[in-house]
Amino acid sequence: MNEPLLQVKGLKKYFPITAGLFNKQIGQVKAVDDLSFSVYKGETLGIVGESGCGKSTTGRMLLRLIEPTEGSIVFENEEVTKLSPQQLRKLRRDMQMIFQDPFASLNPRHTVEKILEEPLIVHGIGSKEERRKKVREMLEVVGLSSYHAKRYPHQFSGGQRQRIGIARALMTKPKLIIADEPVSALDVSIQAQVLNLLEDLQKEFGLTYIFIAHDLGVVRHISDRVGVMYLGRMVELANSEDVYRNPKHPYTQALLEAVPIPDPEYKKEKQLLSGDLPSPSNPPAGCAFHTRCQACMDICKTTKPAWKEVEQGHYVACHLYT
Amino acid sequence: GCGKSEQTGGEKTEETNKPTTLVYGRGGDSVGLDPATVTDGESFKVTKNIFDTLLDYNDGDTSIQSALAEKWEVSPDGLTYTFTLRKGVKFHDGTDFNAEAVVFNFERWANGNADTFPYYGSMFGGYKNDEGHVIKEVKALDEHTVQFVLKRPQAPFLKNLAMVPFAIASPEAVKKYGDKFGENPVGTGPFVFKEWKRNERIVLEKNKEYWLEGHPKLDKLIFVSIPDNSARLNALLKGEIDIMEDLNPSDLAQVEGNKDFQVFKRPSMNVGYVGLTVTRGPLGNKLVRQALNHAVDKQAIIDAFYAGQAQPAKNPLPPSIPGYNDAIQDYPYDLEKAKQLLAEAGYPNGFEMELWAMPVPRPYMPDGQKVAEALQASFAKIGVKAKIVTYEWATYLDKVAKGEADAFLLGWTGDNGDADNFLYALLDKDSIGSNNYTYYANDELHNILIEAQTVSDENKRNELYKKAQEIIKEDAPWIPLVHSTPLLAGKANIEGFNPHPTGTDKFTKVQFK
Amino acid sequence: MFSYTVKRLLTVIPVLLGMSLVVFFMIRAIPGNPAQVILGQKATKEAVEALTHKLGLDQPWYVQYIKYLGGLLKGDLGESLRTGVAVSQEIWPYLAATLELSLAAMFIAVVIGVNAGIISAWFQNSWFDYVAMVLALVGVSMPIFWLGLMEQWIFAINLDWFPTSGREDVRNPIEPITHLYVIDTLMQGHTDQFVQTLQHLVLPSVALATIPMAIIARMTRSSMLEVMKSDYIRTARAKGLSMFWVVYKHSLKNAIIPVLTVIGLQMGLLLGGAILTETIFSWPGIGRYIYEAIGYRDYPVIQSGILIVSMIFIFINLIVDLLYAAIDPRIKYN
Amino acid sequence: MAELARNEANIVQQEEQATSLWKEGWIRFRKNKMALVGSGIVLFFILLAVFAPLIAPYEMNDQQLSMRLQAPSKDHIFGTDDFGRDIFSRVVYGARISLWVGFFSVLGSVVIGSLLGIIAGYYGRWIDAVISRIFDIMLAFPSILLAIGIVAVLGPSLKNALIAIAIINIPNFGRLIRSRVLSIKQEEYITAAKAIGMSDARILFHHILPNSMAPIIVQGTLAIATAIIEAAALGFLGLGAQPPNPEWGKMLADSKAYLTQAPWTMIFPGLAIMLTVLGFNLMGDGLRDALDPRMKS
Amino acid sequence: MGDEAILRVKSLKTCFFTDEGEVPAVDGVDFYINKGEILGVVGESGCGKSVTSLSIMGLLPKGIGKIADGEIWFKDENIALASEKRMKEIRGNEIAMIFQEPMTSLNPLFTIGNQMIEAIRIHQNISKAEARKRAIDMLKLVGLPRAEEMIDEYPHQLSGGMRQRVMIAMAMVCNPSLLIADEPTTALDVTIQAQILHLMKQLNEQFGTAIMMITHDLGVVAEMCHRVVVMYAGKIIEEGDVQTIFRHPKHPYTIGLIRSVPDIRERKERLYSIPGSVPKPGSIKYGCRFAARCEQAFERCFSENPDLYEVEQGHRARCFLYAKEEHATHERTVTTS
Ligand SMILES: Nc1ncnc2c1ncn2[C@@H]1O[C@H](COP(=O)(O)OP(=O)(O)OP(=O)(O)O)[C@@H](O)[C@H]1O
Ligand SMILES: Nc1ncnc2c1ncn2[C@@H]1O[C@H](COP(=O)(O)OP(=O)(O)OP(=O)(O)O)[C@@H](O)[C@H]1O
Ligand SMILES: [Mg+2]
Ligand SMILES: [Mg+2]
Repeated sequence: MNEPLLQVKGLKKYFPITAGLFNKQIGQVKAVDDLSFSVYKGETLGIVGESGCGKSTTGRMLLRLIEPTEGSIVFENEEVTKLSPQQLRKLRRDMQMIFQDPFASLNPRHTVEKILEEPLIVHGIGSKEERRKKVREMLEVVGLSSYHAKRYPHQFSGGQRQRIGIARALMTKPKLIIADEPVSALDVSIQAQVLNLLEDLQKEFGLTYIFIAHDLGVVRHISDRVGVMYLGRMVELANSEDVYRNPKHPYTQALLEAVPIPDPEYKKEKQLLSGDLPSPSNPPAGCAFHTRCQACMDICKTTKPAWKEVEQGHYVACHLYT
Repeated sequence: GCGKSEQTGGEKTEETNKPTTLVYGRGGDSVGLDPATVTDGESFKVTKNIFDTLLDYNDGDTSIQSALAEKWEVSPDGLTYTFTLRKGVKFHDGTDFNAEAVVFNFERWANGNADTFPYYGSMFGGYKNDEGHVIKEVKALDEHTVQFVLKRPQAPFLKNLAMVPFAIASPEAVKKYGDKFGENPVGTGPFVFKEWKRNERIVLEKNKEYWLEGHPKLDKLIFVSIPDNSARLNALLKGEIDIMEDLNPSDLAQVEGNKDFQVFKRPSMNVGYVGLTVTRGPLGNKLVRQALNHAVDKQAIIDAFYAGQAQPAKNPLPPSIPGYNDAIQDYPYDLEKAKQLLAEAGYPNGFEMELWAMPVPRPYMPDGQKVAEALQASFAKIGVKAKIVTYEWATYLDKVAKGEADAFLLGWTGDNGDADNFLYALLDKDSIGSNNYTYYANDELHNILIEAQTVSDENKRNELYKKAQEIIKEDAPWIPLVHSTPLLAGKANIEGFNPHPTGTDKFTKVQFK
Repeated sequence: MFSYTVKRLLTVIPVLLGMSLVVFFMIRAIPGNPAQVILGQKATKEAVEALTHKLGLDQPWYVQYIKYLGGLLKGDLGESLRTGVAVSQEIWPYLAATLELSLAAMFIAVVIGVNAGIISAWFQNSWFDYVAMVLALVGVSMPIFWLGLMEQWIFAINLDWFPTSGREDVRNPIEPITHLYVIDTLMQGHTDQFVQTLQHLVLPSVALATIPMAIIARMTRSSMLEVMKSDYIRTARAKGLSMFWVVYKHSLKNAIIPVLTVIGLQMGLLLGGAILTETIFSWPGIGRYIYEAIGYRDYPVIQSGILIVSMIFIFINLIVDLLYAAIDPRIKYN
Repeated sequence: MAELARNEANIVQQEEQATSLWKEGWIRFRKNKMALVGSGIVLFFILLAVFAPLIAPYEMNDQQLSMRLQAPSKDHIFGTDDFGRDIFSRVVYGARISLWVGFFSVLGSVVIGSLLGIIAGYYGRWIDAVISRIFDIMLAFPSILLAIGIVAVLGPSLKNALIAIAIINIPNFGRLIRSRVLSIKQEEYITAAKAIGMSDARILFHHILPNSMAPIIVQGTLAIATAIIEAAALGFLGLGAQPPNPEWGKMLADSKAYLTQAPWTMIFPGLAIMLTVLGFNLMGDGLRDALDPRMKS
Repeated sequence: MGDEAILRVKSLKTCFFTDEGEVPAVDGVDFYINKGEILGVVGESGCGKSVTSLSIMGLLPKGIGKIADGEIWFKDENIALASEKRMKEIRGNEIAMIFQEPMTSLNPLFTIGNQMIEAIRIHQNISKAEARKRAIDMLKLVGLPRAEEMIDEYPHQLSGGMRQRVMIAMAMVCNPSLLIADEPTTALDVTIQAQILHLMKQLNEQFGTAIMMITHDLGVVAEMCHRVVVMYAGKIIEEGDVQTIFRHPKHPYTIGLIRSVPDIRERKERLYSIPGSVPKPGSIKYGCRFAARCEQAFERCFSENPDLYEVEQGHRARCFLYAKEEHATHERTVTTS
């Protein structure tokens, strides 16, 4: 791997829970709690985890769409958390986002052309003619036709819309794209199309992806490295092969076992996780996973496990590996 | 609890089987029931029946007859009035009516001020220590004789005494209730106060001890408030009430055509007029005002909006009042003449002005807006474009008094049947800011009116007033419109109800057939 | 729940304060001197001045306002300028009259409106639905003062089924206890008067009920349709529940929540907004009381009247909110 | 391979025209029978208003005192009023007044209400608190009393009635827009707009406002209906249009006294109010179904 | 096999009345479920899975959709023609159903107990107390802790997984012979999904309840089901037992579907993807509905409607490649990678 494009250290987001007349804070949701990782140029970093574990929050914090509570985000040697609004807007040329919901993320009253042109207008790129040309080119790039430009989002199918979303993210030729569950709303056959498209684009434009998803198969397919999150923390981060073949954290193991395999002959013994996900507003003390962990030890109940590199490039936060 | 009774026709006594409760429907509630403290007609209508005055008006006009005072004498210089009081009269609380009681009442009023006893001040020239206070002293000569000594003669003194505000209240009750006397009125009148439910009804019951033998005829008199004229008529038609006042002239035919009901006509003692504010624009020009006078077809208006129940006015006071100048010829309805006058005044193409319309119905103006619309159409014919403007009543009076209106509709109902109560109150320059809304000021007129106030010779006075009317006619600060006959409607079987020109009626003799 | 109520009531304070300020200035911006109005057209200047002074109307506005507020804090709503009676004492009969009328109207509106809405939703696109919804639309389009007059014309005058106006038969007056005559007459056991009271209530309350009824019917219908599309209704049906149960148990309880809001809102509107109906039917209610007080420039009555009506309005909304919590276990006010 | 991926999406292609949500809404609206009836009624009254001089058989203010209170006949199909004026002509001209008041008062409320609503919704914090409180205060008033109060201050006239109606409806629009802004702010496409570095102002004017239009139009249409009734109510109380203007509410008030004798003086103006209002309500309902299916409530 | 069938759907056609007219969402569907069997119904979104299940339950939204044609034989009764009264008896009692969204499938305003007891007492004439006991037992059976307390709680107090268990408990409470599960785990996290699937399988084995398992997740099918029907655009395009379908899929769509799923066991170089997207119902008038996306489509596919051809015993595919006459010419073997 080469140098990191993005470095995240100690990133936290606590949402206040407010109530009452004066919006008094009565608690907090620890949506993201102390996250550290790096993303290298040209790679795809997958982030998986069950719903509510803080994946989206993380993605949005990187772009400062949500202000982090704490921590540092360094993008190309620039501290993102300290940028002024002006600088931030410039940053957003280089860092873009693709959203989960292809229905909600496009303004229903704008034509595709307008949607795609807007990033260019906002950043003052090109004349009107040039921008229009670029829009048409980009449409072809994502597998649509230029005659789609005049249509409105609701006239497209989900897969096509997701292509529009991808095209919008690409308009400013960003370096990093954060894709927040870009395929989970799509049907399997369409999902494959979009995944392929993302891979093609990565090759063509040398993009770096942070790919957020809860589908372990998809993440495995697209990622070079994979981070597994649980209740606002990252519990394991390694090469995709390592994570899937040799999961270290008991949660990762359980997660992988829980995934149904589309092969009727593949019978495996499952150790089912018991119980539900605890609430992030009231996470268990110590290791957040200890309530459901079969290898739970006494220390797990009291002490947070450290984030450690247990093998070359394989990070785990678990007391089993100390 | 309440007496249960049959639904319609009111309570009926067993033997005669005729109703003895009369429900009188009117437009609003009373303010208070101490007649000396209030100024509104709705209060007087009730107090008139709870209290008596020393003298009273005769039925149908404003001449004087005896009431609590049986006889009276006036000294030749017109300064001393001696009254012999009726004997054996008791207040409703059982205390005796006597000379002391009369003195007590007059003392009470004279010691008040414009706020507490407004009418006293305005009718008798002020209060105890005021310069203009007419009454020097009120003395009880004996148990049943009272003497009034005046500082100077006052022509309408006796008429004043007959006014409802100067009704004699029970001294004991006044002392007992103090400020609350207005809610617990005690007098000597034909009816005893029973209950008052604000904005709904006031219930009076028969005074069994009433001094007029065999009266009152009714057992119960109920005043109810139904603000809307049509609603009130409906209530009458449905038998919910027995008499209603302020019958819309437009409903006259309907009531007359129904044999179960009769119409009562109140003799006219009012005037409805268009005021022409002489300080405003073209209206400052006498010729313009005369032109407008020529442009109004009074009879047509009367036919349309008074159901014919009014007579066209040519003077500011109604004919029934002594001093009325019948010799005066009204400006004829003559559009050509009007145009000619306008041209003479320098407005050959007319002009624009506002015409203010009263928002509330009054006997002299049952529907100001409609009269205004009719006038508007008339004025348009001589090129005067009138824009109809209206305000909520309090605002209307306020603004009109400030001289903000060009032409405006208004009217006046006499209080005591005296010419002074019309001419001085409405058109003298002293009254600017109060009831002279046109800001008309004529010194000659002023001198005449002031003189008339002090002259006690009836004929001399009348001559003065006739002269005054000529001046007013010529200067034309008004377009006198009508002297209307206020209409009431009631059940056909009502007897003895003779509406009084002052607008307050005594129900002593009223009964069902 | 209690603390929520208290908090909600606290938030009402700035609103009421703001309202008192608005009313205070608005009515003083209306031309016309109360003293003049009280004394009438014929009053002398001196009398007017004297009364103005006595009423304290010649004091600077802030003095008047602060005095008024001070009074309010002590629970003193002031005295009517016109009658001199304490507003707090005078207002109840009017308020009761309006309450009785509004409650009667609301009763009609809710019973008919909710059921019409339910049946319309249940038999969506049936003729009943169609007719009911057209009627409801006509209902919301109805100028009620016109409706009131038409009712009077047809049912009181021509058919003579009901009295034209008022609350009671003046010849057989009701002895007020609570001033809610339905209750009073029942308490006294005067059946004839009770019947009379109801007869008087019919026309005005039907007129008043029209719009809320229409709105409630429409709201119930759309809310029911929404609910009936929901997954849990499908579940209920999949359990084998009959349509009746599904509609009246499962759907209604869910659908009623937005309807409650409307009911609360409409009830509030009826309380202060029935002026026209009250005028037409000579109903001695609070709306007319305040309206007439405007005519008399009876400042304390206007101020306190509006404040009280608004407080009730706010209070009803609070009750509605609390009802939500009673119906919907997901809502916890704490 | 890459080429294949790119063309995959195009394989099933229906040749569709570009249709915006507006156009789709229009198509839905056209299919809605009730809405069409409503629009028909509204159009009918608009035509009446525009061509009043051609349609009305008489001058609306032409007094013929000899022809007072004539029952409907061939000459006067709605009869005459107490000035002998032709009621039909007056009802026709009355459409001008009612539509004028309805439209412009709502326009006023919409402009001011939206402005306040946007400011409150977009900037939030204390500005929102202040504006929302003002709305609360206005809404806590019984609206008819507030209108009466405003007219009492300004003086009764059609213009002032219009102003009063506009004022009392401001909080409704303000709240509507505020809540729309708040909910649109949460939409993912706004996040997307922020993510491409768009400024707040641009987001407001290019995304939030256009997406708030539909409910404004729907609410506006329905508000015209209410405003017409409110204007008639004020007219009925004598606080609106002044004579001789043939405002419908005022016509009702003027002929209230003739209810038993000449009911036609009441029936027709009342029907005119009801029909116009019904028209706007039908149209508003249709627009809601067509433009803003989410807003159904 | 047919003799054991508990449910047999024959050329079911269900239409919706839309702006474009009457649109068939389900168009001639045939399948059966045997006693105690788990039948998987897979297909992409909008292909008519839910509509099929609602048709069986007689729960199509009234006035919006209706069964236009076909028979639904449950045991020995054509319930497509059954009266509403009869259907009420069947629903929840003999055929039970659970839905996709555990979050919204329980009435939020009633307690769990209330809703369960209601379900019991509709079909069984027992007292409230007894019903309550049954409900608690059932909750325990589906592995809910604290069943006694939970029965008095409201749905919002439970997590998604717990609610889905409640749904299952409610469905199973009358011991139905058929359970229709419409995507019962789609809304759940994988770890929870695994628990629920496990539970269902257990119940199936324990009570012999036949399950119609609707899903779009091939993994779930492979793990749970005995037999599979694959739906596409309102039609069944392939049917067979689970081994056969996954090992030897015949229809190009099934093949594509299976190949386009990323596998967690190993990384494929590039995913296979079916071009284009699912057609709107009613938009294709002639020919095979998959033809436009099919790489092997030939002329006939665009003009004629293929039948469900029997490929081998119990394995049928709706593709002209397997039409009996032409079977030889278009022989083709497919392997999943
Ligand atoms: N604006 C917010 N205010 C309060 N809490 C929030 C907010 N946004 C997210 N959360 C909470 O933070 C936690 C993490 O949310 P997040 O959306 O990042 O999860 P996620 O991993 O993306 O889940 P999913 O897979 O459902 O998208 C959740 O518990 C959520 O409830
Ligand atoms: N209420 C309805 N009105 C109109 N069309 C409907 C309705 N419900 C379903 N449809 C149509 O029927 C078709 C099949 O829908 P269905 O819900 O059965 O799909 P599904 O296979 O269950 O998809 P999903 O996986 O998304 O649940 C869809 O194309 C849809 O357009
Ligand atoms: Mg997320
Ligand atoms: Mg489905």
